Amino acid sequence: MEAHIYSVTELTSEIKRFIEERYPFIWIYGEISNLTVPFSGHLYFTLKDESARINAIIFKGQYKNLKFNPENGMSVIGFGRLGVYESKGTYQIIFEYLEPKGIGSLQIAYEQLKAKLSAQGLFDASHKKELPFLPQNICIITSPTGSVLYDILNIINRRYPNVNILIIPVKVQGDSSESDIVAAIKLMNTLSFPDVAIIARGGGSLEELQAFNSESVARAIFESSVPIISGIGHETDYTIADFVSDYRASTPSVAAEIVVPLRDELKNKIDKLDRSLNTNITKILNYNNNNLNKLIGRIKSPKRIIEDMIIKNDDLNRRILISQLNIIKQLKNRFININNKLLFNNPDTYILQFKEYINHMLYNISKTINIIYKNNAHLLHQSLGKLDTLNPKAILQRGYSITRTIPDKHIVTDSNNVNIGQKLEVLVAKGSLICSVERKI
Amino acid sequence: MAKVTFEIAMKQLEQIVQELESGNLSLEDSIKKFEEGIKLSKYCSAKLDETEKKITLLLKDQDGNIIEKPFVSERLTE
Amino acid sequence: MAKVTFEIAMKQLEQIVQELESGNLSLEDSIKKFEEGIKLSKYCSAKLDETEKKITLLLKDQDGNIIEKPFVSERLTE
Amino acid sequence: MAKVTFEIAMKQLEQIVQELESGNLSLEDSIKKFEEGIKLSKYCSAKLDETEKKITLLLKDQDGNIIEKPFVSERLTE
Amino acid sequence: MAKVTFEIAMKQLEQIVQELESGNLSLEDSIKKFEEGIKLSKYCSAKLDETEKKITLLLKDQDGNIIEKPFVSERLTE
Amino acid sequence: MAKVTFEIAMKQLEQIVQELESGNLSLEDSIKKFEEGIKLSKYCSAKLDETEKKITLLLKDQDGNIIEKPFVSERLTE
Amino acid sequence: MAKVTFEIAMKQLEQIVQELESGNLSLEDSIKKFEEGIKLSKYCSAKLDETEKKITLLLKDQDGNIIEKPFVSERLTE
Repeated sequence: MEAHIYSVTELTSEIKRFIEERYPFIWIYGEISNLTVPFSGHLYFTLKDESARINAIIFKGQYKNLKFNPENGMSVIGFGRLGVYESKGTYQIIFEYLEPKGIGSLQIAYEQLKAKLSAQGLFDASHKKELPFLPQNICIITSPTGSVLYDILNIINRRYPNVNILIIPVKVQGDSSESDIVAAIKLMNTLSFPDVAIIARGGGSLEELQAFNSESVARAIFESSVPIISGIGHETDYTIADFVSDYRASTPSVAAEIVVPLRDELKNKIDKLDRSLNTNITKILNYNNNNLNKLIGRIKSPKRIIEDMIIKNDDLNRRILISQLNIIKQLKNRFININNKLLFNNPDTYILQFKEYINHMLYNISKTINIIYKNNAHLLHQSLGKLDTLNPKAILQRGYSITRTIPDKHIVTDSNNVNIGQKLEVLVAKGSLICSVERKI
Repeated sequence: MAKVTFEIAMKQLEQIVQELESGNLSLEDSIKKFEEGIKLSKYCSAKLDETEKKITLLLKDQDGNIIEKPFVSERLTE
Repeated sequence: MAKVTFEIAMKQLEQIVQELESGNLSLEDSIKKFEEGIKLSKYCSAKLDETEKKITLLLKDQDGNIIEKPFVSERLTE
Repeated sequence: MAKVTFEIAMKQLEQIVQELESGNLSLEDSIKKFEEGIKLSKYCSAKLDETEKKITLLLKDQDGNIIEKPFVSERLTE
Repeated sequence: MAKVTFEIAMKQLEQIVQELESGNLSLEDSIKKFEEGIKLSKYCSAKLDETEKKITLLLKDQDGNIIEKPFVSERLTE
Repeated sequence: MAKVTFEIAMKQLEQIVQELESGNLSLEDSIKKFEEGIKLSKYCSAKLDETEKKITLLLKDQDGNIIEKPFVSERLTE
Repeated sequence: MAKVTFEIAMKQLEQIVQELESGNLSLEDSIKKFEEGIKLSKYCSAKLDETEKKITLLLKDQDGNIIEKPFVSERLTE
C-alpha cells in the first residue's frame, strides 16, 4: 500500500480534529507572559513553565467573570479546551476559567481535588448524561428552608406545572452537609422515579460551599445514574460539583429553567404544527381538487366531433341522393332523346308514303288501262261505222233486191244459171224471200 | 277464230273495211266481206266487253267496292 | 309470290306502270300486266297494313296503352 | 337480353336510331330495327323506372318515412 | 361491414360521393355505388347514434345523475 | 385500476385530456379516450373524496368532536 | 409509539410538517404523513396535558425509614 501523501490542509485538519477531540476539556497551570489585550477585548498571553510554553486566549465573556486581573509573571490555573488555528498552523488553549494559583489551604485543596478528579476524567464531557427534554419526575436536592427551593418550585411551576417533584431535603452547609448530599444522591438513585435531579444551593463563601467541593459529593454525582443539574452559588462560583455534574447551571433559578421547557411554548409549537398539518393537507387536497376539476373541465367530449360527423354524414347522404338523381336524370334525358328519335323514325311514316306511291301507281295503271281500252274501243267503233256505210245491201232500200242460190248464196246474175223449179233466196230491203223458179225469161 | 287475238281481228276488220271501200269487189264478195266484217266486229266488241268486265272486276277489292271507282266508271261510260 | 319482298314487289309494280305507259302492249298483254299490277299493289298494301298493325302493336305497352304517349307528346311539343 | 346492361342497350338503341335515320333500310329491315329499338327502349325505360323506384325505396327509412323528405321532393321537382 | 371502422366507412362514403358526383359511372355501377353509399351512411349514422348514447351514458354516474352536472354541462355546451 | 395511484391516474387523465384537445384522434379513439378519461376522473374524484373523509375522520378526536372544525371545513369547501 | 419520547415525537412532527410543506409527496403519501402527524400531534398534546402534578417531600423518620410527605407551602405561587 502506498503511503498517503498529505496536502498541508489535509494534514492540518487531521491534526486539528485529533487534538480537539483528544483535549476537549483540560486543566492546566503555568505562568502568564506576553499578555496583550487587543481592541477586541479578548485576552491573549503565553502560558509557560521551566521548559515549555503554550499560547492561550480568554475570550471577553469569560474574562469578565474572572475574580482577578491576570498580569505577566502571575502563576495561574485554569481549564479550557485545546484549539488549532489552521491558517497559522498554531495551537492554543482557550480558557473557560482561570484563577491565581495557590491562595489559602481550601483553595489549594480545591485545586488539588479538581486536578485529581480532572485527571481521573470525572469532568469529561463523555461522561455527561443527556438531560431529558421533558422530565415527568424531578428530584430536587437542596435545603428545604432556603428561598432557593421556592425559587426553583415557582419557576418549574410557572414553566411546566404538570410535573412531579420529589424534594430530598439536605443540609447545604455545615458538618453533615457533605454526607447528607451524598446520601440524598444515593437515595435518589435507588428510586425508580426521577428523570432528572437538581442539586442546588444559594451563594456563599468558599467555606460555605465546601460540601460541593468535596470529593464524596463529586463522586456521588459522578456515579449517579440520574442526570444531575448543578445550580450552586452565583454565576462566578465554580464548585467541583459544578464540574462533575451533567449540566452546570449558573444559579439555582437557571437550573429550574433548564430542567423543564416552557409548557405554553411547547403547546404553542404543537398547535402551530398541528395547524400546519391541517393547512398543508388542506392545501394538498385543494391543489389536487383544483387540478382534477381543471382536468375534468378540459375533458373535451367527442360530442362536437360527433355533431360534425353527423352534419358531414348527412351532407354526404344528401349528395349521394342528388348525384344519383342527377345521373338518372341525365340518363333519362339521353334516353328520352334517343327514344324520341326512335319514335320519330317510326316506319309508319314511310308506310303512308308507300301507300300514296302505290295508290299513285294504281291510279296510273288504271288510267293507262282505261286509255288502252278506250283507244281500242274507239278503233273498233270507227271500223264499225265504216263497215256500216259499206254494207252492200244498202241499195235494197231503193227497191233493189238480190237473188241468191240456196245454199251456195251465189248471186244470180244470169237466168241461164238457174233451173226451173230451183229454189232461190231474194233479199229485199227488209227481210228476204224464198222463191222457186217457174220459168226463165 | 279460236286463236285470233283482238289485235288481229281488228286488223282484219280494217282490211275488210278497206276492201269494201275500194269498190272493186263483186257484190257477192263484198257481201261476203261485209258479213265477215260484221263477225269480226262482233268478236272485237265481245272482246272489249270482256276486257271491261275484267278491269272492273280487278278494280274491285274483296268487299266488292270499286277501287278508284269514280275514275274507272267515268272513263268506261264515256 | 311467296318469296317476293315488298321492295321487289314495288319494283315490279313500277315496271308494270312503265310498260303499260309505253303503249306497246297488246290489249291482252296490257290487261295481263294490269292484273299483275293490281295484284302487286294489293300485296304491297297488305304488307304495309300488316306492318302498320305491327308498329301499332309495338307501340302499345302491356296494358294496351300506347307507350310514352303523354311523355312523348310532352317532349315533342317542347 | 339477360346480360345486357343499360349502357349497352342505350348504345344499341342509338345505333338503331342512326340506321333508321339514314333511311337506307328496306321496309322489312326498318321494321325489324324499329321493333328491336322499341324493345331496347322498353328495356331502358324499365331499367330507369326500376332504378328510380329502387332509389325511392332506399330513400325511405325503416319507418316508411322519406328521409329528408322536404329536401328530396324539392330536388325531384326542380 | 364487421371490421370497418367509422373513419374508413366515412372515407369510403366520401369516395363514393365523389365518384357519383363525377358522373362517369354507368347506371348499374352508379346504383351499386349508391346502394353501397346509403349503406355506409346508415352505418355511420348508427355508429354516431350509438356513440352519442355511449357518451350520454358515460356522463351519468351510477345513480343516473350527470357527474359534475352544472360544471360539466357548462363545458359541454360551450 | 387496482394498483394505480392517484398521481398516476392524474397523469393519465392529463395525457388523455391533451390527446382529446389535440383533435387528432379518430372517433373510435376519442370515444375510448373520453371513456377512459371519465373513468379516471371518477376514480380521482372518489380517491379525493375518500381522502377528504379520512382527513375529516382523523380530525375528529375520540369524543367525536371535530378538532379545529371551522378551520378545516372552511378550507375544504372553498 | 411505545418508545417514542416527546422530543422525538416533536422532531418527527416537525419533519412531517416540512415534508407536507415541500409539496413533493403523492396524495397517498401525504395522507399517510398527515395521519402520522395527527397521531404525533395528539400524542404530544396528550403528553403536555398529562395532569399528574404533585410535590413530595422525602423524609427520614427517627428509625431511619424513608417516608413521603406532600409538600405544602404558602410560599409557592400557584
